[in-house]
Amino acid sequence: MGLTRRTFLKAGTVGGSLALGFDLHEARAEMREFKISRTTETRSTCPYCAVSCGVIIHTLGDKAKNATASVVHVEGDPDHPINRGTLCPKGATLRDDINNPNRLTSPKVRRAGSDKWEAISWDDAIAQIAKHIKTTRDKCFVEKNAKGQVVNRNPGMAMIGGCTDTNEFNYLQWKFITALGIPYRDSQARV
Amino acid sequence: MSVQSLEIRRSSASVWGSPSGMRSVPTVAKYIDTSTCIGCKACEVACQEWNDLPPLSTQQVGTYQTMPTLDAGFWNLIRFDEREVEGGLMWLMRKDQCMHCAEPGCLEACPAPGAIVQYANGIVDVNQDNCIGCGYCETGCPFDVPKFHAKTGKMAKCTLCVDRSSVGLEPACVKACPTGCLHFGTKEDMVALGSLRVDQLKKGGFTTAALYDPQGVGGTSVVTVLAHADHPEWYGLPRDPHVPLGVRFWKNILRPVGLLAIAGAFVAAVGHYFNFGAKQVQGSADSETNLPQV
Amino acid sequence: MSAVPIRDRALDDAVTVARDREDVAVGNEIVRHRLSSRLIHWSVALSFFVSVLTGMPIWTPFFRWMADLFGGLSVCRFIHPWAGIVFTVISTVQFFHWLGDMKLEPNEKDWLGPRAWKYLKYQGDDSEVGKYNGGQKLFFFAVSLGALGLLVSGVVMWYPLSFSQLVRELSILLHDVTFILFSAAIIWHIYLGTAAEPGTFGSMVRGTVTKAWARLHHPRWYREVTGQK
Amino acid sequence: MASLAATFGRGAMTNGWVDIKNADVILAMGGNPAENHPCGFKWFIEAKKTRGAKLVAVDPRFTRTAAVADLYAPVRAGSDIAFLLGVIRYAIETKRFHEDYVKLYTNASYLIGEKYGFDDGLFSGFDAGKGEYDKANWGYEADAKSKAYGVDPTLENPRCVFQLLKKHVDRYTPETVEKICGTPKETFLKVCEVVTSTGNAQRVGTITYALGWTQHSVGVQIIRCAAMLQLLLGNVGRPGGGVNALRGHSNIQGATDLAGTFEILPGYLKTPAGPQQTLKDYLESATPTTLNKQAWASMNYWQNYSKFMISLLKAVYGKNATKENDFGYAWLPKVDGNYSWMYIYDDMYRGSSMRVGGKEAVPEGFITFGMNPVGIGPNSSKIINALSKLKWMVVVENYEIETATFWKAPKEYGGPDSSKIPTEVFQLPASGFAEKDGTFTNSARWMQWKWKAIDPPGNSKTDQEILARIFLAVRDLYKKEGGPGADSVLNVTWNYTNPAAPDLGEVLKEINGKAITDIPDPKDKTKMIRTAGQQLENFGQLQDDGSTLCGNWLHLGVYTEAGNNAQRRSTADPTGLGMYHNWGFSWPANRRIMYNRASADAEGKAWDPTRPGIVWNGEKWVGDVPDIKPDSKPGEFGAFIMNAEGVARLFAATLNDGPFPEHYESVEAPVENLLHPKVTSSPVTKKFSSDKDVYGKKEDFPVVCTTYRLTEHYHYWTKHTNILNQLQPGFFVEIPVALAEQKGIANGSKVKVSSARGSIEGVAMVTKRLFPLKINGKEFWQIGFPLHWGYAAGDTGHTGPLANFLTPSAMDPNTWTPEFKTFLVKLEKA
Repeated sequence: MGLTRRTFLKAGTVGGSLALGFDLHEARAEMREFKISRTTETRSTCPYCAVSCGVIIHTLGDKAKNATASVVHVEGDPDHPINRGTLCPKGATLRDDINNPNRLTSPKVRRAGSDKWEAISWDDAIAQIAKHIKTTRDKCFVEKNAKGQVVNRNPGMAMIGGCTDTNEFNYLQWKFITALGIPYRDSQARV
Repeated sequence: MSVQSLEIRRSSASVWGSPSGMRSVPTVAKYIDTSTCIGCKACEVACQEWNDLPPLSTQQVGTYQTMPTLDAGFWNLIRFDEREVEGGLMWLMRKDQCMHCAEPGCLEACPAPGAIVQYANGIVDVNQDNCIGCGYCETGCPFDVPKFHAKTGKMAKCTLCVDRSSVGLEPACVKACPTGCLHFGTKEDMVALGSLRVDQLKKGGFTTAALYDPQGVGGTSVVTVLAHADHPEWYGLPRDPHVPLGVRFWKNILRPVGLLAIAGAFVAAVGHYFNFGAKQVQGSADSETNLPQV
Repeated sequence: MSAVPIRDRALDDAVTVARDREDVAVGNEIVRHRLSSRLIHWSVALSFFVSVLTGMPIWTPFFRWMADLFGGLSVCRFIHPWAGIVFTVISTVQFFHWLGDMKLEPNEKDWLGPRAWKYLKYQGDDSEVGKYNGGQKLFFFAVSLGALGLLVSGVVMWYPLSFSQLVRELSILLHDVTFILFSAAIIWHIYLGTAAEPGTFGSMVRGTVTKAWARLHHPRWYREVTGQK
Repeated sequence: MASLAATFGRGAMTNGWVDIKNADVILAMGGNPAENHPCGFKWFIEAKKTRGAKLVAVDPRFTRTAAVADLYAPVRAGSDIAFLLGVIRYAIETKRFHEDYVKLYTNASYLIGEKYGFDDGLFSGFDAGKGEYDKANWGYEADAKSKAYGVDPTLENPRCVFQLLKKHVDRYTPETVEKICGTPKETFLKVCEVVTSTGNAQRVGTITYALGWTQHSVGVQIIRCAAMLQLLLGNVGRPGGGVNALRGHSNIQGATDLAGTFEILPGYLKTPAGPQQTLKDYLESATPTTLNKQAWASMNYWQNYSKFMISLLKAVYGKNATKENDFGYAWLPKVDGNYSWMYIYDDMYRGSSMRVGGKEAVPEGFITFGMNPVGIGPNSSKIINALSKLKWMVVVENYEIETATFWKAPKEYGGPDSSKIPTEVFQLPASGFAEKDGTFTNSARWMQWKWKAIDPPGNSKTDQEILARIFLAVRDLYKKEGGPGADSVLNVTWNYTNPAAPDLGEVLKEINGKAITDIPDPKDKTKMIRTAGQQLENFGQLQDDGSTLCGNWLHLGVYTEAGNNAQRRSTADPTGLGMYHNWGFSWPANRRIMYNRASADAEGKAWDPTRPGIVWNGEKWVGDVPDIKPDSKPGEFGAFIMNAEGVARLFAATLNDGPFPEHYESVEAPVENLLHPKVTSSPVTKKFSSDKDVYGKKEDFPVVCTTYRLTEHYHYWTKHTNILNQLQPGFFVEIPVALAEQKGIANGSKVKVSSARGSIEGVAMVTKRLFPLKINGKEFWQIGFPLHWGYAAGDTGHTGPLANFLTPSAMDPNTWTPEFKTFLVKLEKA
């Protein structure tokens, strides 16, 4: 282990005072270093309310091949015209949202009548969901309504979401909904 | 912080004082405008996030205030107060934290050399390496700020983000504050800003508005705009804070007098010996017959 | 009390006797402090000095060097209150141990004043001084009271947040004043017990004093122990 | 946002967050911006500090906003219309309105047909059987000669909108307002005075609101009041003015712009319905006819509808969309009736749905991306029971939420035993905001790109990958097996470089749109305004012949040949008004203040030269991106280009509950309607009739209750985050001091709150910030509680009752938004 400035100062204190009896100018060990001086900064947008504050996410490492990034700090983007670096308590704690131990990390399924989750692989989950969609759509599809008008809708399914996801996701979601003909759809905009 | 980068103006329990004066740096200060604080607590958690202080466990007991007082792991607390005055309702909120006094009672009371330092820019900081956790600073502080951390056995409080300000950044709480009721800059600028706001408030009907910068502790590096400065206690602030008399007497009078007294006792004993010598038993102790007559 | 006959036995009979008895003459010596008394005294002394040496560097950086005897100021901060507790506990034992011998007699009251000065100038009339003179008795009560003061104020300083600001400030002052007086007194206690009055120190080491010493310093006690006039 | 669209033409926040600093008066009502939008609220404070602006807070509770306001007025929850119509009456009575503006830019002078009327709480044309109005009764009076609409520029004709409005609001005297709202008359008059101080050219005021207005059975009409008031005061279109809807989710605006709700397609095009069998039918019914006032023409921007729609069809169906097949119009699903939020769960729960006279299937499968209906409610118990009838459900989330675990909801919520629930639930872990790039659109319509900071944790995936993989798997099944409506599935384009995880930059390019073939310049056919493959730059380049594709016409300009404009980060603000044109991209057309033509007078000069929106320099409009044809002379077009009239509507015949707002009580009302006891609640509000839809009477549930968010928490997510739990550890009920004393409730003790739907328990927060209000002489109590808790809180232990267990299935007749903000409860010691 190398002798850092900090430990050097400490060692100096003890040595000095033992040697001299007492020491007049106690060594001042360096306090916390500025902890984000070499982190990687990524500009992002707070995911909570619609003020859309700019945030800067500080991740460990400089993106070198051998460094694994993790979020060590989140701070407001001082350039952002709206928040000018400020954040509310939710925005100020985004690090704890990103690094939250309660985040879901693997797909799970709860089977009919069961009282617990079971693990499932992504491939199986996707395949089973696709099968469900196909079965439901095939069964419920309304090509023509009671008046004989072509409506091409699939009332067997409902789909909601998107208000905390990107515009691009929302657009893809709308295409998905259009492809499957889902009429029952809504978003947080309503509620 | 080494003297090279941030001179130390005062240091606790320092025999000869600390070397400073080579550089001229402005005193920095934090400005708190209670009249535009919405009590959102962003400052509370921005502080915790920057300083890597883990969340504490709290319970809802019928108030928006996170906890009753500051904590060694919670250096920044919004105090809430609902108050009805002359039929009008006020919901007062004030950011409670270390005031960074120009004459810090904590530093005065601190017995550990270099455990509490005042940097040339006015920031008062607990140097964790030197702190011995005696808690004298709790008695020295007129604002009830420093707290004992059970895990480290040391005292902890707001550092005015000295690690940020020493590289030219505002403290984490100030940066976060959504409404801008917090500001950071030189003390001079913050006092000017405060006066401006106080004038605005006075014009707006708050005739008793004033800037809280108590001179009893030499002024503070945290200046607070109070719309009702005639009642600082509504905000949880002492009316006329000063370094406790007991602490002053103790450090400035009792301690030197005591030192002299002890030294005096020693000198007196030596003097006595030179003057009177020992009270010797005369003759041979073995012989009863030789016992001196008394 | 009567003299124990000199037996033709081990070298240091007095020390053996002094293990469990005092106020007895053994040969040319008188046992002044039996082993338990000495152990108590030295325990008090030891805990006191630990307290002092750990407390002084906290009191003022002038004595900061003392902290290094224990491994630093933080260690002092840890040891000091515990040493103080030990000191108080043994002081309490000591108090009751010696309380019987320490009854102040009416004529000893002037030890608070001119009598003490006369004593220090070796001009006092000591003929009626028993095992302990008035000064010693007053010292005894003073240190006992001091120990109590240090304890009470020390506890407050140990747990400052459990007490009001006023109590905290008063405690700091009380602790300081007590400690200063205590220290000054101890310096004289040591001085009188060693350099100023040769032969005294032995009473706390061997447990014995010479008869001559006893007759000089504590004539009445000497008479009581030896049965002599 | 239906009310803003009905009034101004577009349903979004008119100005911007920073622009609020330009206001002289800010009315914060129907929202608590200090609590819910603290970082936006800084511009309120900035206005106070730098301009001496007056902040007026009107709220049932003394809120965090009220704490720093210059003036606070209490109002009974659900009585906002009476309050605001009272302010409008005051403005008209005292002539404290901006008359020039009103004449120029509103339909105040338009004459209304004889069929319009209002009597005893009902507008004309009410069909009691259907519970609906026939809006045809509310039309303008056509001028036979000019074929335009009749106007009276003097505003004196008794049938003109202004006179009708004056008559309509005449009942809302300060005394009546006090009786209905509980606002003391003096306080109310102070509010009136401050708010109407901006009814002139020199001063500007803004109104901010949020869900405190939206979530009522009369929500749209409350907002209409604000929009009308701002028109009267001449505050719309001007810097520092507008009606600013403060939205609550990071991309709720974007989700709406991109057709998050059933009734719209991207860019607020209408979802086709059964009767519109061909593209021609559809375009005819959707494209409004231009209504010309004598003085000037309306741009009627919606006349370009066919370009927007056909470009959208080209984006969805690509090469498969041809002129011959109506650009694939037939593949689009058509709706019949209502499929919105509460109908989803009602149909699901009841298991039946009638559509144009025929029985149709109801949802047996359900997908939710980042939404939590059990928490969101209303009437959580009904939603839990509805989900219990599903065959399958997919929940894509960051955290385990109440909806994903509805099958193990605590028994008190009345769901079936898990063994009796057949639903197969898939819980898929999604990425958080920091783990993907892409744009969010904020409340002020700013589209801002964000960059990815880290990979999603563990085995979680980005939402776009999850969606794409499901889509591709389903498409493969249709390719292999075929099936009904297979064409709809197979013809949708998905030609991204990586179809299983589309690059969001590519998607944004598609949303912006491009030229499919060369597009000649109509003025000079030898020149091309775009060559094949080039990104489009503005609306004007859109074509209706299939030569352009565009995923959302409204977003046009966000990703041009110049690059991704949502990534722009210039802090330049040459106007000093906080517009920041080179920061991100603001729809429409990077315009920062909508309807900014109204910021200038008839000649094109700024009403207030210190705060110009746009001004006419003799050749073109300069300043903000003009909300008018850039080179159209003053007087050529009306200021509200999205309205067929070219002006904003004080009288709006498009809404389902009346052309003017009228005070109606909430569905669960504590009192009879003072103005017309026979019509207490809105006659056209919709209630539901399942056994789970029960409504409380004022005799059993005498206390008015409201729900809200706290600044320390976000919806139902952050109870998973301990650092925020530390700031607000659990559920509580805010109770006025006097009510607590009456009930013997101590601060911090447990209380029970019950509505007709159920009851929940929580810690009492006894506070001076709530107080009794005198309604028509009688004292009424209001209480409230925050909504952030539920039974899913990970390992934090910070669970709590579902606030929406108590809220009713009642809703606004225009937006079908539930009435979360006013319902009846009773309060007891627990």
